Amino acid sequence: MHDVKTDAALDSAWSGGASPFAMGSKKLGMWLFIVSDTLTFSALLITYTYSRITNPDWPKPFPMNPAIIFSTTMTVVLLASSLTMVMAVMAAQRNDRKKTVLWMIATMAGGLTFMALHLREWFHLFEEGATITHNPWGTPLFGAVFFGVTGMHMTHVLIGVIYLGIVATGYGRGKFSAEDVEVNGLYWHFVDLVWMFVFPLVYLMSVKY
Amino acid sequence: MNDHAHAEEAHAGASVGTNLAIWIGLVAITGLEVFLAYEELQPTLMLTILIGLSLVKAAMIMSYFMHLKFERFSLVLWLVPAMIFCIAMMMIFFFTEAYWGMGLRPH
Amino acid sequence: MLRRRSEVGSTTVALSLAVFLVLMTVVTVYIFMAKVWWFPPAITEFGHEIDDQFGRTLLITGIVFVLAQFGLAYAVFKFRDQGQKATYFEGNNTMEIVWTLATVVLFVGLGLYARNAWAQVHFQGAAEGALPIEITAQQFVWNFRYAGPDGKFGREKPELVSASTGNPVGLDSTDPASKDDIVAPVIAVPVNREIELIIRSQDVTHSFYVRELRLKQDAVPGMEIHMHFNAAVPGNYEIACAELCGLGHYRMHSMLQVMAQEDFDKWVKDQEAANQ
Amino acid sequence: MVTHENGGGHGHHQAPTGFIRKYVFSIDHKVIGIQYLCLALFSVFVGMALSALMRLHLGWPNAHWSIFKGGLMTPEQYLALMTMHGTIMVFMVLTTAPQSGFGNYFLPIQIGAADMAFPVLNMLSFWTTMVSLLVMIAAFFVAGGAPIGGWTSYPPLSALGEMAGPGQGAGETLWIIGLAIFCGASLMGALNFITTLIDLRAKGMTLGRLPLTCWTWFVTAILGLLAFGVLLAACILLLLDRVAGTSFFIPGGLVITDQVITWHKGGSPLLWQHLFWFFGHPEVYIAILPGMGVASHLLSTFSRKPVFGYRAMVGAICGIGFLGFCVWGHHMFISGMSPYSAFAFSILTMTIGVPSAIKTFNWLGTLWGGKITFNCAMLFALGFVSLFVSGGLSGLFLAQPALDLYLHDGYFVVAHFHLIMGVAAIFGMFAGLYFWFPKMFGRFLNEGIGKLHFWLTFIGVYAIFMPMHFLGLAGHPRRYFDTTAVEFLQKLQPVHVFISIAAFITIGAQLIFLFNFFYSLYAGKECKEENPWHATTLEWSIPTPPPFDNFAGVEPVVYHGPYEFSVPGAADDYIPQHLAPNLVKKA
Repeated sequence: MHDVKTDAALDSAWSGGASPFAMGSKKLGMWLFIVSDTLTFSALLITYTYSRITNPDWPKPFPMNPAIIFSTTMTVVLLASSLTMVMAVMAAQRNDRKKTVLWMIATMAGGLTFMALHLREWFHLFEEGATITHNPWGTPLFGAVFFGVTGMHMTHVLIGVIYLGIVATGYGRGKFSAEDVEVNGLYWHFVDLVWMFVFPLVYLMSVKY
Repeated sequence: MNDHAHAEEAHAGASVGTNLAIWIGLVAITGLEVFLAYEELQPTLMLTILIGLSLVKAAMIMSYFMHLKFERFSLVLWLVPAMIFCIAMMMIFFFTEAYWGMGLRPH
Repeated sequence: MLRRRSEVGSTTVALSLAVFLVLMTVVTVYIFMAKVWWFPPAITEFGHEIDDQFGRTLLITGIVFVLAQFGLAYAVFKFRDQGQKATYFEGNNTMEIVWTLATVVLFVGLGLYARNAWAQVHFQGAAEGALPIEITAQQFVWNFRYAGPDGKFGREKPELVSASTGNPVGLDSTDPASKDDIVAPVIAVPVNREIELIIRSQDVTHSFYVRELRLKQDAVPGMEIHMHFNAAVPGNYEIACAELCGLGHYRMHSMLQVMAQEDFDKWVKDQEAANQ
Repeated sequence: MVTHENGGGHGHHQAPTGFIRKYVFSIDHKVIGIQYLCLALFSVFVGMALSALMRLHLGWPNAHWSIFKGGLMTPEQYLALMTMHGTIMVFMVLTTAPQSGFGNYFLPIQIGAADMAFPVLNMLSFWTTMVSLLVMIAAFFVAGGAPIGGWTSYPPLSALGEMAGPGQGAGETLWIIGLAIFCGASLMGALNFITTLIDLRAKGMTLGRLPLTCWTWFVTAILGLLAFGVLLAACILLLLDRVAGTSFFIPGGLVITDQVITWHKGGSPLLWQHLFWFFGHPEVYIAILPGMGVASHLLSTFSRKPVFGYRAMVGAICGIGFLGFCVWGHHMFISGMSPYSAFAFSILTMTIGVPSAIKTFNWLGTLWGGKITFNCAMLFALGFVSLFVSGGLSGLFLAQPALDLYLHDGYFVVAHFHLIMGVAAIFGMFAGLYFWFPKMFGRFLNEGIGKLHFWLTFIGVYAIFMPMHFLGLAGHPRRYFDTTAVEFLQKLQPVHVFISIAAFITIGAQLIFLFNFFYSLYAGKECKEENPWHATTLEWSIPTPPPFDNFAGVEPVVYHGPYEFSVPGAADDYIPQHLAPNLVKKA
């Protein structure tokens, strides 16, 4: 590593004194969290697929009405909340604090609606006799996987709503920056993204014809 | 004080219209998925199609909503492959193992 | 340096370190060569193949071990601080490429070479006409089941398992095929006969391990894992459990008895009589 | 210039004044590093005490000790000691000290940053680790005692609860909860490390000028980020199996002591093994990589030579990290996995020997033609190289599934992993501690006591672990409470006695170290210089001990590679990284 190379090297983004990805540390940190959380969810979904391969009597209990209609609605609601989050981030970048907070409240409302619908769906399943350990249709692992994976996802949604609440309040009062809103947005979109895999794998692959 | 520095550099994102279009696309793909679910396809084929569509959706969310399309490209080169490699390793071996284990079930 | 080390002090430490490394290497190599503690003699053809592959690996790793430790010993002694100036070099690409390629060839080659032995036990099934024996592990005993004259294993039911009343594997007496099944706490096999083991577990993971066969296989609940061997030397060999299975893991012990065909026939008769 | 409002920037935060903010809930990476080191020091002595008890029992299994009625311990107590020894050593010592301890303290300084990227997250990660340690240790004090399932905790033994044995009830549950908390703590730490290294490097600190210590901390953090996420999922699933009655890892039709288990069915015990080892193998490199970094760093510094083949070293570190995710199946050759996967894993595992060999050759190349001083730090670094070779080569046996059929789950494996990821990694830590102690505390560790410590430890560990290879060759299975039930094991008893005696001497040597540590902390020779070792990296450019914000608000600029020793034409035999080229004295 001699000084001959020095000057050319110093111009590159990786030569120190700069963030090479041109993003703040918080944003990079959130991306890294997302990478690791993706692996957690992948492990869960791979466990689901593994269990399904090894249990040929896997039930297919979801009829169009109510399960698929419900879950499709949930998907659209979650996607909509992602869109409102995008709007919030864009507003924050224009430094429009009021609009940002409003869009974030809309996002929280989307998240809460998603959770309400999801819990409604859960209770419906409980009524039919499906719990984490038992279900009337087939291998007991179905309930374990279903409630395990969706429960984990719902925990993320809940954390996301709380996180949104904190950032919205803080941003409204001028304590947080636009970057904080953007980082919060990354988390929220990630929760949405995970659902894009949970929905087809857990629901659509178990449709009752 | 550094908000501005970031804001100038990184926030040449998509317009509201583009984001809305992406959103409509996502909803449309979801609809397609639900439709496919009722087509009684052979499970492996259906799984492949569903996962394929989900990956498209994930790519759309990551590129536009999560802004990855507008970040430095090296971020994509750096982060995503490591993660995908791990997931791929798990899928290759875990699923081989699942099928192998099926062959060893008690009669 | 903080404290100007005297040449003598540096030499003493360098020499001690070099001498220790050489001594440690020599003693280790000696114990490996003298085979003071070693494998018991193998009783299968596969076992001999394993021993040969072990020898090849030992030779290669042994050479690397001796060269590396002696090299380290030489370097610490030869280049100790005697007030000289260190020679400046940052590396040597040719050397890097040479030793990278050399280790790739050596290590991967060794791995590929071992394929044959692995294929014998695991890619190939048992030979035609093998005698099937079912092994059921439970905390902390081994049960061995023979199909009996009809050559069929009878039905088993978990709810019938009762170690205390002498039905450790849960044989279902309503199934005619299970009438003549023999269940024994030790495994007897005829010499020079291909044996197929069907290894299972009732509760937790155990591991079937016979040193002289050079075989070890986990008994996993919910799986039936097949193994095969052909023992050539009569004798009694110990079976130990090799996978932690609970507090009695260390005393989960049984015997493999390799005997002549006529002794085996007699053993089977005795077992049948005892089972009546 | 990019500044960072969230901590890592220069001159942004003030030194705290109160005791609690300064020493307990501190957000200063140096204090957190020392907290991690203290946690590891406590844990290593706990883990060592457990191993002392085990060795006492294994050496003289039938002795009647007047102070212990009815023998020293029961089988379940032995297994509990073994499980907790493994867990505490792997997670609380090998994962915390080299990475979170030294890494926290020196990574920001070596790259020229004032702190980590997320100081509060850093504090949180330490205290979460602390909670996890407390939860795990609590397992000793609940009904049934600590778990007996080993640090790998294979189900169904670990999933069935009390019926599987004592300690498998509340103890095992606490163990899993503790491990899950630890996953969270490690993830926080890992993303902090990666962000810090990417964003907070000082001007001129290109990737090619990173000290190798930083490279290893960086790659280790990436491994942690990817691996702990998977372990977290596995822990959640195992916990569900235990407390919610699910059956992810439990197949149907189990019978335990004549009782049929009807409430579990459909799961696969091998799934846990896959998930666990997908984490578990990278974990091995998490433990050893920082040690490799420290060894490379010290070999270069104390032989006054640049690291031989810096690029090859970086390549080998990355190669080991990458291959670390491709080889987990070699822990499962006899588990009933597909033999075809096993063969693939075997070849990949043999491949990982290549970057390891590159490192060894390059270490020898670094020493070659040098001017070696033998202080304690260097002695431990040299010991590291020797142990790394000895421990690594036995991996070539275990990587071949056919040979593994004989050696698996025996003392050969115990010898292998103790030498390489136990003792070698700990030698890396000792080397780092003797090297950085003066910078951290302003006093030197006593060299005389240190040399005694080194020699007793170095000879001791070889005397403990070399003979274990021979126990393994004789077929001795591991995790055996005693050898009475198996005939061929009884004649191996003298080896156990020898190992136990060697272990006690080695443990005694660690008490000498403990004395040295506290003695030197208060009465050691003072170090007032910035750069007592004449080393090149940035931590030696700041006062001893470093001030709160490391560089006093002045961002350093880096002009040189990390190992510019004995450069021809320079007057001194070292050129610090921050020294402007026009200030380098000509010979």
